[in-house]
Formats: sequence, structure tokens, C-alpha cells
Amino acid sequence: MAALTQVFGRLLKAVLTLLAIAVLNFFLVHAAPGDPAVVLAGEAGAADEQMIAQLRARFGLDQPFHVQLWTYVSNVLTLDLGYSFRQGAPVLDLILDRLPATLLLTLSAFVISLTFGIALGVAASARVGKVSDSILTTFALLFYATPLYWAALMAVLVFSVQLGWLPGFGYETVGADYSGLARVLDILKHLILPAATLGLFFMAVYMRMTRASMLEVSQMDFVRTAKAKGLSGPVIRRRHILRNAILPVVTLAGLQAGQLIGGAVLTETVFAWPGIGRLMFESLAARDYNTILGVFLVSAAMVIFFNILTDVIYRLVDPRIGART
Amino acid sequence: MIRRFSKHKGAMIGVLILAIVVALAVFAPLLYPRGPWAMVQRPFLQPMAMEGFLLGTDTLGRDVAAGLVHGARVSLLVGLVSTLVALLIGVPLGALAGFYGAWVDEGAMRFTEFFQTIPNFALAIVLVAILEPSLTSITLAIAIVSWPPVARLVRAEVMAVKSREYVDAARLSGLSNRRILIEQVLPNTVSPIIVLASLMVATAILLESSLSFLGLGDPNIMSWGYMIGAARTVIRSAWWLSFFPGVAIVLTVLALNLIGEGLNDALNPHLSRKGHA
Amino acid sequence: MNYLKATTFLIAAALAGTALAAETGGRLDIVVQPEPPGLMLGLVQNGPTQLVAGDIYESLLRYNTDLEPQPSLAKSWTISDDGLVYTFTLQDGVKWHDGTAFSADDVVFSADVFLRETHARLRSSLKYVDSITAPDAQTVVFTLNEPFGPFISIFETGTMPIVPKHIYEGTDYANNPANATPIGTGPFKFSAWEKGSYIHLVKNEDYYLDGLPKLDEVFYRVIPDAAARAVAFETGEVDVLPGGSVENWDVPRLTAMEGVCSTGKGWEFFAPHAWMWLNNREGPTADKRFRQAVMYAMDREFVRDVVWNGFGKVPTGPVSSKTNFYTDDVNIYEHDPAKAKALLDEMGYNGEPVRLLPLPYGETWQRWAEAVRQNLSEVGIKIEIDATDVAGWNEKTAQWDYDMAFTYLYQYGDPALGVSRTYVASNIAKGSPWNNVQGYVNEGLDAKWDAAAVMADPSARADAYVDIQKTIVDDVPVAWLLELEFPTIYRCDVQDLVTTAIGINDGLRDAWLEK
Amino acid sequence: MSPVLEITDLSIALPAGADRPLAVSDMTLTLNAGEILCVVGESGSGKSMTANALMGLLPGGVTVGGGTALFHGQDVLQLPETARQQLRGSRIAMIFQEPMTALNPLMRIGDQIAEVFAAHNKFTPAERRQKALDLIQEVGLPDPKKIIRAYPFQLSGGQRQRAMIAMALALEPEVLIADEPTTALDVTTQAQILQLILDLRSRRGMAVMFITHDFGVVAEIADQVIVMRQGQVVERGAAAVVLTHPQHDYTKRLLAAIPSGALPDAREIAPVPVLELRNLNKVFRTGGGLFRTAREVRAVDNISLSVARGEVLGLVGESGSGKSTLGRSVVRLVTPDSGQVLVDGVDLAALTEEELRHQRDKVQMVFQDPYASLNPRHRILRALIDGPIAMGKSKSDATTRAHELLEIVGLGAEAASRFPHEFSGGQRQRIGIARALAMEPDLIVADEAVSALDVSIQAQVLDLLRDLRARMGLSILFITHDLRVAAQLCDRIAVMQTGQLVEIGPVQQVFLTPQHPYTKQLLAAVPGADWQQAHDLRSGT
Repeated sequence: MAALTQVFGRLLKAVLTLLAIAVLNFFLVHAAPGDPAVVLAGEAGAADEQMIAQLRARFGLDQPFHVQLWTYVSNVLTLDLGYSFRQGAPVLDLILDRLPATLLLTLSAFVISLTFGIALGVAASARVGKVSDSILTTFALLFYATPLYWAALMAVLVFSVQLGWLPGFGYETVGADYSGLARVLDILKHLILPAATLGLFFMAVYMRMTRASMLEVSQMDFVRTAKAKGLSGPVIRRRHILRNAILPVVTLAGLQAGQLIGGAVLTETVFAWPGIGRLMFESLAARDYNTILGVFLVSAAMVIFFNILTDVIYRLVDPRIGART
Repeated sequence: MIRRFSKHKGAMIGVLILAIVVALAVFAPLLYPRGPWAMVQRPFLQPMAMEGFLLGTDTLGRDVAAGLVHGARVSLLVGLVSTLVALLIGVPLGALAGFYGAWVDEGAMRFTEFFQTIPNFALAIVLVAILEPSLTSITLAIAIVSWPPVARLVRAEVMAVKSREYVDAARLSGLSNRRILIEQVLPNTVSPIIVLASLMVATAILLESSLSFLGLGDPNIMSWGYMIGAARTVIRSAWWLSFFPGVAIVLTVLALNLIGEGLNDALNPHLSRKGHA
Repeated sequence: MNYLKATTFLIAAALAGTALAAETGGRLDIVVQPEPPGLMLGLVQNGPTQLVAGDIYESLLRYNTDLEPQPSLAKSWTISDDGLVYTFTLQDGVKWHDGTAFSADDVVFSADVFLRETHARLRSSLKYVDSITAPDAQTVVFTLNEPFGPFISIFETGTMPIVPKHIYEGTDYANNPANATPIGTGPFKFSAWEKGSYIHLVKNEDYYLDGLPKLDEVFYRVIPDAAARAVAFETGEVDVLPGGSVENWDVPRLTAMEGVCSTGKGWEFFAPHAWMWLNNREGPTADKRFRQAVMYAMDREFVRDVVWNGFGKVPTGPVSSKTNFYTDDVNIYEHDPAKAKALLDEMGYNGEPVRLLPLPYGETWQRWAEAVRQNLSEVGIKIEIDATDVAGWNEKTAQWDYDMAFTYLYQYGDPALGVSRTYVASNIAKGSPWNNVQGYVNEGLDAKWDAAAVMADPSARADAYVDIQKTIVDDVPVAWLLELEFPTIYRCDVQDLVTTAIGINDGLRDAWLEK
Repeated sequence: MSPVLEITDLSIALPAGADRPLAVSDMTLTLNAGEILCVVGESGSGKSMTANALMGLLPGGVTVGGGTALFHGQDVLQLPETARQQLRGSRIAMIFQEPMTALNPLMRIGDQIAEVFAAHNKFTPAERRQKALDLIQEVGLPDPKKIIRAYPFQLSGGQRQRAMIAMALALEPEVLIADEPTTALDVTTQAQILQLILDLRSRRGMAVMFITHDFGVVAEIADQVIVMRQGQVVERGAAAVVLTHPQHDYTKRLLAAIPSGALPDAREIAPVPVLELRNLNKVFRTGGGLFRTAREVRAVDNISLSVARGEVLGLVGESGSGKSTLGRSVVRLVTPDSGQVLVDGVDLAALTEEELRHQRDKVQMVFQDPYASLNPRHRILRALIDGPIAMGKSKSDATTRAHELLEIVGLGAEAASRFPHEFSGGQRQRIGIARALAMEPDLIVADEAVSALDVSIQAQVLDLLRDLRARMGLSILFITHDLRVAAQLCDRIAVMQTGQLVEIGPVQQVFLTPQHPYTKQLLAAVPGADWQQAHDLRSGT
């Protein structure tokens, strides 16, 4: 029962947050200079008053601002994200079209960065003060300081253009009509570079954090207890230090989900990855209001999803949380 | 403390690199008085192909070295100012939330969480697009997306310091809440804030370069991100155009991180984790 | 005249006959940038839409690279001697992609009903049209109220796409669900559109010209990043880079690759002409001497050679050298900073900052603006570049909120279609970035433009346009920068790719792959 | 009796830059089977280092400098790490001071016990579980089936320490090293744990090396005693001998510094109340939210009492009894839910924030933690004058008074210009007292003011308080968990248990003829109570 009301509370909070985001972004996006009618008319290579008026009426831009806002918010409440006049399709469809690609990219980057980050952090902490530790931490620092897009460009240059090992852009081989396993492998091949470059920065973050956390936890009393019990070093690290050291890393990872999704805009641009980050960036230039707002909402929902996910992981690892609340 | 910092090898390397960058930025007008935009030689001059053009020229025949040196000013300026603005937003908010607790805390933290729920780079893009790219709008956008961690850190620190007995003692001395917060609590949260700020400057430089890379930079000002963004299309034929600014960013950000780490070790020997949150 | 056209058709048919010997089959991957907002050409006529939809929809005519009309949906046509009646005879056995038979009624519906409502540019030409009728299923007659000189040039796919009456009549055009699966008469049929990734077209097996098209399928690939597009071409993922899809700096490298060909042809109809709007209403740019100083201050050859890799031609005035009625008998503005300074001194320019709005179409245009700023600042003009995106650019130019603004416009083969719109005072109206945005008013010239448009005699028209060009070049209402040339880059085994004045926008009908 | 462990000339080196080169030098001791050896000393004496060196648990940078430690004739200090690992937990086990942090918070108790078997490859998993259950039973934890599945946070401090002991006993070690295992516990719990260790010793016959700072504990359990000071053994011998006839000055001083159980003579105090509490209540609610039900703790439950002018009232209770909340309510750091806090006739509980600020000089507080009670960034002078100035004193008057007070508390006026980190814990506590006095309060609340100090420092601060009480006629509400300390200073004693006042009366009455069963229980649990009385009789106080 307590758990149920808690889930309910959590969801209610999420919905309220999303609504607030919808309203804020509505204001933001509409504050931008230029409107979609002018852009669309402009791209057609000619525009007169009649055409622009037609377009504005079609987009509902001739309505007073508060009416537009009310219409939007009440639509959002029924999960209707509106219609993209520019793309000629409901925004939800557009986003659902692109969402799997973004989810695949961000989730793999998340998993890659977390797994490798923690593994390398543990490895470094076990060799603290040795040369291998210095090498690992130096690399982590370098990755941490390297702009994401720059790493992406370099990766394409090296692995795609020079070595030809991996495709440098796109989601799958177009027109190859693979199915089943072949298609999965094809997508995986395309995924490696974007996911790796997106994950690289965060891997560095998690690695540094894991290392610091491991070192901190290893100073704790219960680790001394474990030693006093006669446990071997590796067992202590695995069973006692790691599980405790991971908690702050998981918390941080949850907090950084927003950054990860934001970073996807850059990655998707460089790798021509058909995700929602790119959709947003393109819609922004076209002032495709509904689409921008939709992407914002969906990505905020993703952040909340990542937050909840890390929360669940946290609960699995830390028995104290569930009992306390 | 200074002794502990100066013993930190990484931090000293960081200070050295940063000192060079700052010196170049400060003396840029003396080193390259014609400015970064002057088209001074034929385009696509390879590095070291001609005397006086150590780093080559770009697509329009502008000196890459001049661009780097002038760009350092922008990167540092944006990094510093946006961090300051973020601190101006985050410190009071976090301090009030942590100090007064109850609904103030609830409200401030909901607000902060709200900002953390919007993917920050996407928000920065929209903000810059709305305000139109300029030095001010970019700085502001970076500040707006980077204050939440400050607020959270300050809140946590204030809450920790608030429960110290000397704060109780100050209360018993009849000091007002405002004085207690400003004189007793905040000064004791400064160390982790300094550490976080040094890392934020680094992050802001990265953010600025990312925005410029996407074409959302101030076109009147030469910055490293702009240089990479502009050179991206010729990366195959003129690697040096994006390579050198990239190295400049990596080195500067690295230096700031090293300094942050050194400060962290020197200021908060027991809080080595907090700076990254 | 009738005889002449028929001959042309025979030649075209003969050409088609030889083409039969060429190999059929194969697939072509072409870059499209940016992703089109829709493929219904009657509703959207921007570049990317026309690139893709030009294979799906057709118009009555197409134009060779000398801008001479060629058969398309019309197999022959006659023009009455007074230049008022245009009669088109349609091809036999044309079917819409859904199998419905095509007829003259579709043409009448398209031109008179559908496009009148949706197509702003065509609308301005249709005002010369008195009536459009279909005496029989094979014949369409356009009757004009004045002898509008360039009328024969308006039957290009993007200007007058023929849309299916049976699908659109009586519907809300913009929201017709069929817009997502466009139905045309063209050589390729719409198959699939993976948003953000590719658009897939397949061969129209029922195409009315025997043996055409030769290709089995076409993929239009959406790759948003210019560098990634270059890589895609290098790695062989795409076969054709339409003009403007890679940055100019990549062009020499790509064309130098083995087995890669390029052509500057295929832009004759559009003749993209680049200039800077100079706000004639206020600020320093309102002064003619300032505008002339800008012309003298700019090193346009440098930009052509460095920014555009030598592609393009420095223009002499408002009319492109590719467009009909061009003359170079005007004042030529050389790069002459001293002269520019003198003019500025004469007007007493006080160093007031001038805003410059670049065209947000990528790095080339950004560099161009930077080069111009450098040129102008060297003669003492203080420039601030305004940064904005496409929407902001549209807004600022349409609302006249600029001092100097980059742009380029198509000329559509005739000054009356693509040039006069920029300079006549009647075309001053806020809200559009395609009219007389700079606010140039010269009433004497306005009358000359109007008269020249409806002269039946071509040589009289030519004289009128020379006169107009001389005056305008002296006034410098806008600062002409470059006649743009966008090279199309493709693998040499792709044959007959660029055959008309709009290039690959309707070129895939004849294209084939050498094996 | 055969020696199980013989340490000879052990020295432990500290890293460069420490306050002394050797943590322990030339330590020699013998531990016999079935014997409890107490190693006694104040903080920094090196007593824990010795234990850690034996177990191979020395912190980074600290190394064994020399000497041998023969365990059954084998020098454990020379053994390779794997061999020591095998020794640890199976033949030599150790328990620690902080039961709250010494257990892995993320692991079930049963698993943590069973892990000992796993580490030494003993038994099958099912057997391990059974053994764990037996051990839990043996150390007296209730409901073993439930405990085995519990996480540490679900157990109280005493229960955790029992669980620790269960782990230590798992493989029936010959030596148990206990490093201050009861210091963090309440007296009644401490008494139980000590009893448990005594029982186990006699049942299993193992040797115990018990490290403590508390001579009371020594008196309870020790067979042999070693007294350490700054890394050196200053005295050793049978417990009975050392306690009754200490030879070394240091031991003597330590024993003298122990608050004697002897009760001071009753003083005449006029019953003019300076503080009156009437029906005070404070309830803490935790975890309340929109969708959660709050948990309630009645920290102060309808308490009424008064403190007379010039009187010292001792408020005694175990952790969680609500005594600190009561103290904080008196100074209005906590606002009570209901009831009155009358100081000099003014009800502090009813004042608004603003009114309260101007009445802050009425009651002052001396805090527990000498390291947290002074702002590290402010000079001492500032701590002493901020309050008086806020109360309207001129800066020069306040400064003069601050210098006087620093003299009074025995630090000297020049202390004013220094920073807190330049002072020791005891000195800081004196500054804290001076700060309270600077406000010229009617009442001082001393919240565990000497609990964090070593016993010798504690004695000095108590002397100071006693002196001030005499010189200035201070009224003090003295909050402590330590009955012995309370007995030394207080005129009356109030005993609290779970938020309620269970007994209040003159100190003689409460100590000699306690009425409430809880008071009796508390008194009985004071370690070394029997010995203490004997000691007091002998020393003739």
C-alpha cells in the first residue's frame, strides 16, 4: 500500500513536472523571432500575404496567445502532442518514429559508460598509486576534457574513413533490407561509434567517480571488519567496497541523464543518427513549435525515466531506502 | 592549504597551462594587432609551411594562431562570466533552501529539479536561438543550464554547516538569521563551491564550443568552438584547422580540471567526491 | 511553328530510341538536404521537395540547358501569332500512379483551381491568364489577356506541377491524407519514407515513354551533416551529390577522386543570383554613394575563387548571364577600395555601425559574410554580423529589420519571372523575403518593367531590358555578389543525369547506370 | 596458564610529519589463555595501534618498526599476507568501537556472519546458516531467524555489537581483540556487553585483549592491566593491584581524575527559580509527506521542572531519552510544541523570533563537540563579542569583558586573537564556557559539555565549572549521560527515559535511595561501581 501510494505520488509529480515544462517551453519557443508560416512560405521560394495568412490560420497562429497555450496544454493532457504542419504528420508519430533510435543510442551509451566507467574505476582504485592507475586516470581526464563532437569527428575520421571498419553515419544500411539477426547486427555496427563517443565522456566521469568512491569506502570501518574476518582483498573489494561505492555513482548517473540526452543532439548531428535530438534541432530552425515542444516533453520524460531507473537500481542495491520511506 | 595545493603535481601542471592561456589571452592584441579576422595569406596554408604562420591559415587565409590567441579571450571570458552568473543564481537559491528548510527548501528544490529535468544542452540551444546568438545570450544560456548543481551543492553544504554547534551558538548570541547565514554559514561552504566553480568554468568552455560548433556562436567574435565548427567541413583536407583549436580546448579544460582536483584535495581533504555532482 | 515543335518531338523520340540501347536496372542513392517537409509538390515547392518530387510529378514541358521548351506531359504545342493563345496536345496513354487515366481535366484543375490557391509564385503569372479550357481529353488551351512574354517558361515541374484531380477535387488540400503518399504521373513512384533517414522511390512500370525510366529504384538519403555527406560519397554509400549538398571546400577533393565526375550544368533555368539586400529606406545604406562604395569595396573575385572554389561568375547587374535578355553593357564595379573610400568621404559616412545578416545556409555563406565584413571594414565601414537561424533570417528580412542581408534568388529563365519582382515598387510589402525587400523605388523604371513583360516582339523586349539594366546597375539597389554555380558531383558510371535546365530535379527519367 | 600471544619490543612507526615518530615503542606484553588483558590509555596513547598491528590492519603509512609478536610461537608480524589472512577471523578475531559503522550496511547480518566461514572455506552453505543461527543465539540476540535476514540499520547499537561479537566468535578464535567495544554504547547496554564477554571467556576459555580508556570497565572485567601513555607502557600488573596501588604517577593521575562516585555535600540553595518548565512537550515527526504517514517520536513528554538560582541541576538519561531536546528547548534552539519555558519570568517558548533575539542573553549553552562549536574562520574574540554587541554592548566594553573572561577560564587574554584550530579540545571547551559567560546569562545549559574529553581533561573542565559555580553563583542545567560526572557537580538530579521525567531529587537521594526502577538500573550499570565505592572508601573521600 505504501509502495503503491508512493508510485502514485511519483507519477503525479512527474506529470506535474512535465506540464510545467510544457508551459515554460511554450513561452520560450513562442518568444523566438520568426514563425513557421514565414519559414515555410520562405522556403517555397515565393510568398505573398495570402499564402502566409493561409498558413498561419492552418497552424492556429492567428489565435490569441492564451488560447494557443490552453489548446496546447489541454491537448498534452490527453497525450495529444499536436500536429506538425511542416512535416505533415502528428508530432507523436514523428517522435515515436525517431524515439527508438534515440533510446537505443542513449541507453547503450548509458550502459557502456556505466559498465566501463565502473570497471575501469575499480581497476584503477585497486592499483592506486601505480603506473597503470596513473595511465587510466590520465586517460579519463583527457576524455573528460575532450569536446564530445570533436571526439565524434575524430572517430569518424579514423574508424570510418581511414580504416573503414565501421560505418560513419546512419542507423542502418539503407535499402539493404536485412531482416532478423542480420538487421540487428547491421544496426549494432552503426551504433558502435555514436554510442562509444557519446559514452566516452560519461565513462570518464563515472570512472573518476568510482575510483574516488572506492578509495573513500575502502577507508570505512566495515572494510576493516571484513579484513579482520580474514577475507581476501578481491572478495572485500567485490562484496564490500564495490557495492557501497557504486551508490553515489548511480545517483550521479541518474542526475546526468539529462546531459546524456542533451549530448545526443551533438552525437546525432555528427553521425546522422535519426533520433529526436536531431529532430529538435531541425524543428527549431523551422520554428516547428509543436515538434520542438513535443521533443522537449518526451526528452524530459526520458530524463524522469532515467531518474526512476537509477532509483530502482539504488533500491535494489541499498536496502535502507525502501525501508525508510 | 596553499602548501598542499602546490604539492599536487597535476594542479601545478594545470596552473602552468592556464597561466600560458591567460597570458596569451591578455597579450593577444599585442601579439596579433590586426585581429583574428584579417585575411593575411593565401588560404589553406599548412602549419609551418611559411615563416610567421606556425599554425597555418584557414579557409579564408586568416592566421590560425591569431584565431587561437584571440579565441582564448572568449573562451575564458564566457567560462568565467557564465560561472559567475550561475553562482549568482545557484548560491542564494541553495543557501536559502538549505538554511530555511521547510517550504522554502521544497519550493527551491522542485524548481531546481525542474531545471534538471530539461536536458540542459537542448535548453541551451533553444535559449541561444531565442535570444539570437551573441556573447551575452550564450553566456546567459550557459549560466541558466549550469546553476542547478550549484544550488544542490550549496544547499547540502549549508544544511551540513547549519547543524554545526557554532551556528547554534551564533543563534544564541542573538544574531539575525541573515547575519548567521552570511557570516557564519556561507563562508564555511566556500571551499566546495570554489572547487565546483573551477570545474564549471571548464564545462562552460565545453558548452560554448559545442554551441558554436552547431553554428550558435557569436559571429562577431572568434572563439575556439567557432573555429572547429567552421573547420569541420574541411576536416579532411585541412586537419590543422580543427586540430589546434581542439587541442586548445582540451588543454584548457584539462588544466581547469586539474586545478579543480588540486583545490579539492587541498580544501576538502575529506570531501573529495562532492565536486563532481 | 507547329511544324517546328513536331520536329523537335521527333528528335526527342529518336533520342529516346537510342537511349533504349543503354542498360536498364540498378539503383541510385542521392543526397537530399535538408529533409523535405513534404513531397506534395503542389503544396510545397522548396528545393528538397522538388528534388524528390520532380521524379513523381510532371508538368507540361521541360527545358533544355539553352532554356528551349521540350515535351513532357505535352507532346506538342502551338502559340498563336498574337501571343495570346497557347494550345497543348497531351501524351497518349498517361496514367496516374494509382492506375487512373490522366486527362486534360487534370491540367485544368491543377492550373486553374489547385495551384491558384496554393502556389504563390505561379499565381503572379496566372494573372495574365484569361481562361484555361480542355476542349477534349487530349487538349488544353490557355488564353491570355495580354501577350505575357515569358509565359512559355512557366510549364516547369516546380512552377506548374500537374496534380491528380480525382484525389484532390473538393478536399482540404493541405490536410488531404494522400499528401503522405504522393500520386503523380512521373517516371518514379513513391514507395517509402523513413523519416530522418531516406525516401525510397521505385520505377513506374507503366510510364508512358517506352523503355523509360531505366533505373529500378532511387534512394534519397537524408544526411544532415555536410561532412558526413562528403564521407558518404567517398565511401560509396551515395552516388550523387546534388549542388550545394557538400561544402564548397570539399568539392575539389571529391571531384579529384577516381571515377568521379561533376558538372555545373542543370542550373540554367534557376540561374541562382546572389546579392545583399541593402536597406534603401534608412541608415547609411539609404545613400546611393554608400551602396556604390560597398560595390567597389568588395573583392568579389576573391570570394568566387576562395569561398566558391572558382565556381560561378561575378555578375554585372540584376540579370544573370544565363537568363534571357542579359547585357554586360553597364557600369562595371571593379574591386577598388580607394574609390570606395572616396565615395564614403563624399557622403560623410561617420562610422555608424551597419548590421550584416548572413544567410544561415552553412559554412560557405558564413565565410562569405566574414570576407565581406573584412573587405568593408578595410574601407572604414563598421560591420556587425547578426547571427540568426533560418527562421530568424526569414523574419528579419520579411520585416525589413536589417541593414545588409545576404540572399540568392532564382530567375526562372526570364527577367519578368525572376528579376523584376525584386525591383518594382508594387512589390514592396512586408511579410515576404522574396519581393522588393530593400524598398527600392524608381517609378520610371516600374513602367518600363511592366511594359517589357507584355511585349510580343522579343527584340523590343531585349532593348527594353538593356535600358532597365543600365539604370539599375547605377542605382545599386542591392549589392550583386555572384552568379552561383552549384556543381553536381556524381560517379561517372551514372549517365544522362543532367539533361535539362533544372538538372537532376527532373533528370532521373533518362538516367542510367553503366555497368 | 600458557601464553597464547607474546609481544616483545613492538614499535610502530608513524609517517613523517606526524606529531611523534613512533606510535608505539618497545611494547611488550603476554596474553594467556582464558585471561582478559586490558590495555588502558587516553586518546593518542597508541593502544589501538598495537591491536591493529597484530591484526595487520594498520592504516596507510603506519608501519611496524620492530619487535615480535609470537602467536603460538610463530611471529605473526613476519607472516606473509595470505597466512595472516588465514589467521584473521579464525584464530585471532577482533571487534571494534563503532558498531554503527563496523558492519556493511548493504549486507544481511546472516550473510556477514556466514562470510567468515566462507572466507576460511569451512562448512557447506546450509551448515554455515545453522552455525550463524547458533551464534546469534549464543550472543543473546532475540529471534535469530529474523536477525539473520535483517540489515544492520534495522538493529540497535547494542544488537549490532552483539552481531559483531558473533562474527568474531564464529571460528572459535583463541584470541579476541576488543577495541573499545562499549565506548559508543549506553551504560546499560555496555554492562550487558561486558557481561557477555565475561561469559564467553569463561565458556570458551579464550584470551581477550580489551582496549579501553575507562578504568570503570577495567575494574569490571580485567585480569591484567597495561597502562599506556604516548606509545609507551607506563605500568602493568594484575588488575586488582594496579587499581588499588598504582605505582606510576600517570596511573595515579588518571585514577584521581576519574570522577569519584563520592557525592558532594549538599549546599544550601534558596528556592528562587531561575528556570521553570511547565508541561513542556515536543514531538518530532519524520518522513511525513503528501502520501506518507509520519512517524512520531515524543522527545519531550509533558515535563515540568525548575532550576533555582545558583543551582546545578543534572539531567541524566541514555541516548534517545530526550534530554538534549529538553536542553535545546530551554535555550529555544528547538521550539516546543506546547508548555512554557519561564526564565526569570519570561516565557521563551512564546516569544517571536524577533523578540527572542533580544532575550537571547537570558540563557546560554555550552556544547558537546569542542571541534564543531567554534567557527573555524573566526578569531576567538569574535566568538566572544558578537553576542554582547548584538545585545547592545559597545565593542570596547565587550572586548574588555572578553579578555577578562579568557583569563577567568584560564586561557589568558592573548587567546582572543587566535583561531580555534590553535587550541586543544579542552581549551576550546573553556572558550565555549567563556562565550556563554560573556552574555551574562541567568542560566547556562551545558549539553554533554565534558563527554568528548579525555578523563584528565574532563576533570580540569569540571574543576573550572565547579570554581565558576562558586565564584559567580552560576545556575546550570547540566545534561550528561554519565552518572559519575553528574554526581560530582550537581545539587539535584533529574532522570529522563524516553521523553519522560522518571525521577527528580537531591543528588544524595537519587544516588543512595533511587525510587524508580530505571534509575536503579542505571546506577547498577555504571561500570566498576563496586570497585569505585571501595576505591572511594580507601582514598578516604
